[in-house]
Amino acid sequence: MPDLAINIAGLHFKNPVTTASGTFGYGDEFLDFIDIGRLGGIFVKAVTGKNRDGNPYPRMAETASGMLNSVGLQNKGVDHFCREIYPRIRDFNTHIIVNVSGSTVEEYVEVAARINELEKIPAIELNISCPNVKLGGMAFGTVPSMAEEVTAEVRKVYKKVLMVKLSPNVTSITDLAKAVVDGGADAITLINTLLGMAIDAERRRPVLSTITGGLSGPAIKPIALRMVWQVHKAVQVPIVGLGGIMNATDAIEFILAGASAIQVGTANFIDPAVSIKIVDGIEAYMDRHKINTVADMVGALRTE
Amino acid sequence: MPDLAINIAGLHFKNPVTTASGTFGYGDEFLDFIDIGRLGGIFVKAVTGKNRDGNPYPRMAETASGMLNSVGLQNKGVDHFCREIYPRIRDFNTHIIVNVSGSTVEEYVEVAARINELEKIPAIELNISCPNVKLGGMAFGTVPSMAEEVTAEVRKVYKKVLMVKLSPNVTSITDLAKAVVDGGADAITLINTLLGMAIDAERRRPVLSTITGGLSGPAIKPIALRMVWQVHKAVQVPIVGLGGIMNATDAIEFILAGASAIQVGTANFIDPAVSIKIVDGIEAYMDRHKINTVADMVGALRTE
Amino acid sequence: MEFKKLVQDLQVAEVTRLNKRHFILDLLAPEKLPLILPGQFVQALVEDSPSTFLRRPFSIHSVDYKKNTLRLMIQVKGEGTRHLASLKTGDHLNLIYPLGNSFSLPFTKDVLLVGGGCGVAPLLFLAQFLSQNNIHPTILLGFRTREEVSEIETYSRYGKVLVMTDDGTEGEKGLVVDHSIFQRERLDFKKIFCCGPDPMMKAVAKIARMHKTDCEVSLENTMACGFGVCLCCVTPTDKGNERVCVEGPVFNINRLTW
Amino acid sequence: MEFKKLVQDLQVAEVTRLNKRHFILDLLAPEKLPLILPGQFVQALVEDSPSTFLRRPFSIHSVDYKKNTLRLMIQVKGEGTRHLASLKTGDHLNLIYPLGNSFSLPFTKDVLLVGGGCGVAPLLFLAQFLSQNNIHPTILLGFRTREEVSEIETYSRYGKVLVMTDDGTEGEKGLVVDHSIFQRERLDFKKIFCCGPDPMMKAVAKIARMHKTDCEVSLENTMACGFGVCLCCVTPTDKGNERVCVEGPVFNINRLTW
Ligand SMILES: Cc1cc2nc3c(=O)[nH]c(=O)nc-3n(C[C@H](O)[C@H](O)[C@H](O)COP(=O)(O)OP(=O)(O)OC[C@H]3O[C@@H](n4cnc5c(N)ncnc54)[C@H](O)[C@@H]3O)c2cc1C
Ligand SMILES: Cc1cc2nc3c(=O)[nH]c(=O)nc-3n(C[C@H](O)[C@H](O)[C@H](O)COP(=O)(O)OP(=O)(O)OC[C@H]3O[C@@H](n4cnc5c(N)ncnc54)[C@H](O)[C@@H]3O)c2cc1C
Ligand SMILES: Cc1cc2nc3c(=O)[nH]c(=O)nc-3n(C[C@H](O)[C@H](O)[C@H](O)COP(=O)(O)O)c2cc1C
Ligand SMILES: Cc1cc2nc3c(=O)[nH]c(=O)nc-3n(C[C@H](O)[C@H](O)[C@H](O)COP(=O)(O)O)c2cc1C
Ligand code: FES
Ligand code: FES
Repeated sequence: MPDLAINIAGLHFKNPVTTASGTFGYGDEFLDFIDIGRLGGIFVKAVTGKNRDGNPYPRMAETASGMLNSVGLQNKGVDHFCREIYPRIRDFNTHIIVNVSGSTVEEYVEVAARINELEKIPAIELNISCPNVKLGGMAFGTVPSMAEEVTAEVRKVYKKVLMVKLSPNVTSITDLAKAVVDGGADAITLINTLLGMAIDAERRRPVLSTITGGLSGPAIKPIALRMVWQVHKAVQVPIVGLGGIMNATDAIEFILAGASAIQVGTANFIDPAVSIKIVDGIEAYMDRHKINTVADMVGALRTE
Repeated sequence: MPDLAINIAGLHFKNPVTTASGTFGYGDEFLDFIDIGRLGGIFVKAVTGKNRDGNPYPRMAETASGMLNSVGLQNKGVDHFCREIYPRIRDFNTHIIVNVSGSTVEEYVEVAARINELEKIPAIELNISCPNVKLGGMAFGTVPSMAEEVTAEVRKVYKKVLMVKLSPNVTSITDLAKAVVDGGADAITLINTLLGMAIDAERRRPVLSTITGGLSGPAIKPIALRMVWQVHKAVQVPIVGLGGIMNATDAIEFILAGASAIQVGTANFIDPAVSIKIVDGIEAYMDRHKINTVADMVGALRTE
Repeated sequence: MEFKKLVQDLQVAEVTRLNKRHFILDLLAPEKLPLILPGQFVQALVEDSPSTFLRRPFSIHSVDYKKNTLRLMIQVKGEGTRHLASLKTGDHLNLIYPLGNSFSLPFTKDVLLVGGGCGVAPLLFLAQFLSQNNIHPTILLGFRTREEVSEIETYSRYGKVLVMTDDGTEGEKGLVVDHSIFQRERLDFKKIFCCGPDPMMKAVAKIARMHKTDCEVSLENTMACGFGVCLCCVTPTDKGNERVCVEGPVFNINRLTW
Repeated sequence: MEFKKLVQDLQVAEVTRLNKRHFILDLLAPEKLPLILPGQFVQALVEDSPSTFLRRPFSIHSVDYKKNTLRLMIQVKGEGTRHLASLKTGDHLNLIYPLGNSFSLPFTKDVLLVGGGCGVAPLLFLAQFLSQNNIHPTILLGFRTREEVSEIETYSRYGKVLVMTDDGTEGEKGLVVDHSIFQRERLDFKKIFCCGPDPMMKAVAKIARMHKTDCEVSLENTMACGFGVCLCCVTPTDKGNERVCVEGPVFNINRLTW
């Protein structure tokens, strides 16, 4: 029996399969579909300092093997999260990791400090990459010095595992990765959505209210895999990989490229039970290939 | 009857439909399938200073709604092009535009100068974006100052229409666009392939001999459209748009986003006659929407 | 019976073509159906279609607990619905269901249902439900043309049916809001349930407001998940941006910004 | 007859299942077939498969100019071939054809054809062609197991057939290169045509070299276009990287770096 457990920056995950922020709600929406306790972890929807309404409708466009979204960090703010949502989800039998977003360094720090107090949240994921917010969001994730700064400031107040999620909309993903490691990141999540656009030719209008939005789904998998591979060679911290993972084979590709864990995102919309199927599929693969631990697969791509 | 003709940097195209470099050979491979004279133009395969063997096999991987290639500028060099290929294709009843590549500024200048002498070639497309060549190729297209320099140097020797094709693998496509306009580009082609990677999980190996390669096809269309839209708002020169165009609706989306002409790339592999269908489809669309000239559609996206 | 969302392969028990653009699928569940309320919908997986990546939402047209089947009424619009139209008896269709809230049971017997286009779909199930509760609504249905008028007999079992066509080839001519029942000084109804294209629902809502008549509408929206996690399907309400797939699709017009 | 490449919808005239993994498609052309040579292939468009973006190459298994049909023999490997396996009589399949070069007409009558797996496909057409030119080759076919041994009667019309199976359940046991015809001091053949998995072709090429026997192989390769424009399918030859889809798929082993 292969052992699916994996250690990421000192945190023990029962398996490498987690779910991506913004695609899994707060987890409880999935209780009808799966046994959440079988997941390695859950990355919940972005939390910001104050309530945000997000962007106007329409917020979604289907594209070839993918979708664009411009939800825009809709959430009720960190207070509401701590008071209303945390008590509801704190006792899930899996790691709950909070995706922390903001428009200013101060907002990131404020949210991170509040989440730091929540006993059952073992880690946060700093979202410096969401392309939908005009103020800040984009810039933090595309300029290494700013990425380093926000990471370092959050590091001062956040005492548990600090993950930073990078934007793929950059010339050099390794420069960003190095910057956040220098800032004190314990792990790196790769990738957020790619900035894209959809047009309704008949109406001669953009499909999204925001004109551009974030591209996710299998369409972006080749780009995500490439970035995981590049960053794996460039930095020492563990990587959480995602982008278009639809099944166990995709997940294994990310692990071979260098990811210690993976997140299932858009695929949850198409099959709400897919994350559990991926857990089972990874186990079957390890069985078949006689691999004992996930760590043995991480970055084990043969390139000689 | 709508008029499909369009003027790009002083060059008259009978319609906005052209074919992308590297996906249409030198045009003659398509003589069995289509009447080449019905196309606005043909962008032929990259030409470099000397013969290049390209990368080892395997050079191709299929991905979700797309493909990766790592052909790597295989061609017999500019001498061979001028002697053997040019005479064969010079009398096609459409614009033949040469995609010029190189590893050094000198190589670009040398090739451009040679092509400048060919009477029936009205324009070149400077490929500063091919992600497959280790030396140079990548850097030119991702650093604005280098992009400007190579454009300016070529501008000195090239007297006809100078187009520059940009790489999408950058943080700010508008910075690159402005740089090549400053360097003297008459038009901008957007986009080349996105850097991606494919892994064979069973063999635990990269699919491509070069590990990473260039992603093309419908998967990248949302990103390409976004870049065309951004650059259209940022610079004054005409744009040639491409990336995942499979049919007339896709082509019209690019024109609405700001492209004066479009290129059909990977789609040629799936249907060698698709470019002509796109010409017909654009005409039908213009008829239906009572649009008289292509210029009336360029950038005509309604965003108010 | 349990309130629980399922992801399930249902078997196509019957396909009925209503006209060129509309068809009905009767789907047999592999296990006992959960409790389903009128107004709820399914998210259908379109397999073997290269251009259909996300699921497609369809209202539940009716439910037969005895046969353990549910029925969808589908209008062919694009690639996804075209593929569904090619399903045959014995094929399988994967659904997430039942999703969304439901129409509310009215405190009056003077009930009007108004539907247009594929928006008529949830009204059949609602009419059945109302008639089980001894309410026999008036059902006003709008179609493009005579050819598309269908299922009138079925609806007639549960209430009085009024038909309108855009071109007047059957029933009254015009849009549903042009119907003579709306032209009187006082409206005969104390509750309106409406489902159809946005402009139609807005027009009906306007009339309801004018007459101070209670009115619920079932909103369409572009959905990615259908079960509340993506936040792609919001509509502005008195509580901010709410999810059409969870807090809706049925909203009282008082809560909308219309 | 013209040498011209076509993009055409052909109608499935007949589907024959050979065994669990292999099937034959007979395809009727809408117009008079062009001239097709043995070794040439088609690029087939797989519709309705979300994960199959590019066309799939298949050798032409045989041609019947009278019926105006061509035949493909396909092994189910992944999504694309699985979809093709579900085609039924009357369905259409879009092909680009005929593509590639061809086997050469040999200057000897002592000809051996060697095929393994789905690599046997072009050899039937070649055998027909040879026998029309009064050459009756020996045909050595390798299969995994008895269950997959098929079409032996068809091949037998054109030459003497030898069968090998990996597990020895029919014919000799082992890989084709283990066959007794290769174990003699002198090889009885002056020309070998070979098609199959790379390792098999390389092993046959080695034997051919040893005996200084002329040998042509038909290479497999991953192809994007199939007609020479993408440069994805190259193989190193004495002239540098050459396109398998245009300069091949058939190469004389002397030209390869093997
Ligand atoms: C809660 C809900 C219940 C529905 N119930 C039914 C039903 O019972 N019967 C029925 O036939 N249809 C119903 N619809 C609409 C149905 O979901 C769409 O027609 C279908 O998804 C179109 O899929 P397609 O692939 O055929 O078209 P696509 O190719 O996706 O789109 C074709 C055209 O329709 C437009 N479109 C697609 N989806 C929607 C949408 N959700 N809202 C508005 N415009 C859209 C697109 O912009 C495009 O112009 C319902 C929608 C919702 C949200
Ligand atoms: C010139 C030529 C002629 C061919 N003739 C025939 C024929 O007559 N009959 C037949 O059954 N097959 C033939 N093939 C092979 C056939 O093209 C592949 O089996 C088919 O494309 C697989 O498609 P798929 O979608 O089912 O598999 P995929 O899902 O694409 O792939 C399944 C597995 O097969 C491997 N694979 C896919 N394509 C190839 C390839 N071209 N070469 C090597 N490995 C590959 C993949 O790496 C993967 O591991 C030929 C190939 C070429 C290049
Ligand atoms: C509807 C939607 C909402 C998202 N919201 C967030 C978010 O709040 N925070 C975040 O870091 N990423 C968010 N993402 C990005 C995903 O977490 C993920 O990085 C991206 O979708 C790529 O993975 P995928 O292709 O598997 O979906 C969102 C994605 C989608 C589709
Ligand atoms: C096989 C292949 C070879 C290519 N070769 C070149 C090239 O030589 N020069 C170049 O500028 N672009 C080259 N490209 C990029 C295309 O011209 C085009 O920019 C890209 O494929 C995106 O368009 P598409 O999605 O329509 O294919 C190549 C693309 C492919 C798929
Ligand atoms: S469709 Fe995802 S929240 Fe409604
Ligand atoms: S497959 Fe494109 S050149 Fe051979």
